[in-house]
Amino acid sequence: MIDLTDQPFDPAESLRAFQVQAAGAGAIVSFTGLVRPNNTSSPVTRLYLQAYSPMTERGIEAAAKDASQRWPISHLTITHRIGDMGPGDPIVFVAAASAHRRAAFEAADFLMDYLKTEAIFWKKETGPDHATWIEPRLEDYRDSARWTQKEHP
Amino acid sequence: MIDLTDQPFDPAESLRAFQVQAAGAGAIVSFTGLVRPNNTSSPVTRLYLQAYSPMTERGIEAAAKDASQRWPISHLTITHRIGDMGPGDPIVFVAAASAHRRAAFEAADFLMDYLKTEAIFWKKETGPDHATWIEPRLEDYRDSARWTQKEHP
Amino acid sequence: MAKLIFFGRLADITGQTEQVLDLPANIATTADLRAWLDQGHACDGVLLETSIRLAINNDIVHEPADVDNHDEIAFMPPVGGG
Amino acid sequence: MAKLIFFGRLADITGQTEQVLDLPANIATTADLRAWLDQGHACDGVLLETSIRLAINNDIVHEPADVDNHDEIAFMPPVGGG
Repeated sequence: MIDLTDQPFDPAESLRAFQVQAAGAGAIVSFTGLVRPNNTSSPVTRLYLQAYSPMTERGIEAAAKDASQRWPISHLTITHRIGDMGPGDPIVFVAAASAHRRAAFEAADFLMDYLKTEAIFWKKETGPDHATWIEPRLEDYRDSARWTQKEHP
Repeated sequence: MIDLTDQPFDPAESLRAFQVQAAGAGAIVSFTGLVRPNNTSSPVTRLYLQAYSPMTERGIEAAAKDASQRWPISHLTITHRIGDMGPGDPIVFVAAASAHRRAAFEAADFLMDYLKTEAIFWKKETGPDHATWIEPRLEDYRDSARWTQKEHP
Repeated sequence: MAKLIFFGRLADITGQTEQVLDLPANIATTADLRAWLDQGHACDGVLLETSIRLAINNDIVHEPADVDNHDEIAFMPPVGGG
Repeated sequence: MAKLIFFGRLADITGQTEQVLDLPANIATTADLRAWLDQGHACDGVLLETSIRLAINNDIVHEPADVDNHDEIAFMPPVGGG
């Protein structure tokens, strides 16, 4: 259900496996994050992701449990890469299954906000003329705050 | 980009193909709808979906265009089954790609609301002791109304 | 000849999915057509329901609309896929 | 011996990702440790920033917290994956 891996993975195969597990759910929402070939101003040739085990896994597990309590989801899966990646490589795959399509959308959205701003990862982006540690943007923190400002209906 | 088909399709392969097309986008959100093995009260053995071509395709194309104008999405794909299906069979696959994860989530969510309540389809559910034409629920119309009540920020 | 199409539950109610026929001369509008077919198929008012929309030649029309003996006219109950 | 871990940009700034050493006797709290390391690594105040959180033995602590010569102490800049 939760997988932190330093090996490349294939989101299509993750979705296939999830669909088998979640048979009967009716609605599956997935999010795939890929390494972008450039940032706002320059090419990106490499992305490095660092975690702190087992704190990282524990945090993701707690967020998954939180999502399961907020929404009636039958299944969840989260795969997150660590280590060195290149442009186009999958970084993260999150999928949520439910009998209710809104629950699946919201749970996946919520988990992505957690992963972007609270999950214990550090990210370094390297290009031909830069090597920068990336921290969440204001926009990411704002997205994440949506889930505490309002109660789920 | 928009496919109405009376043949079974594989959402994992749809995601794989979409990820190739959308390389460089960064964020991909997908929705998969599957035939549920039961409704609220009884087993479902068969689902039949009817369309009215080319009105159905025209409507979906207009919704896709609307989504592309509301959100900065780089790629969209919509596959919708028609004809006879059994439990667990994929009915619909929608994917949206963007540099911005919220845009991808909202566009996919919006398109699913369109497909559920406005797309030109009729659905008949058959079980051991029933055969019922299914129309959208109040909840579906309410979800769909979200997009006209508020302007996108 | 006009072509009539009955979608969804209307096919069960009228007993047919399509019907090709000459419209009688006194059927000039969608309102005339609904009333005539509802009675002819003994639909008990179902074809008069405002939730049933009509499309003429693949476009949903505002009613009452004129109908012509060469039209394809579809009777469409509330739609929804996914 | 204590084990210090520097995550993200702090590894670039301190020049090391891990450091195993005996803490001097006068280093009793996280505040003492931050000040001592910031000076020792010439970090110019970076290790004093409140946005840098500390974890002791894999749990983030409220500071100031006591540090012990057997602890694993991690210096964590703002996090974020995905």
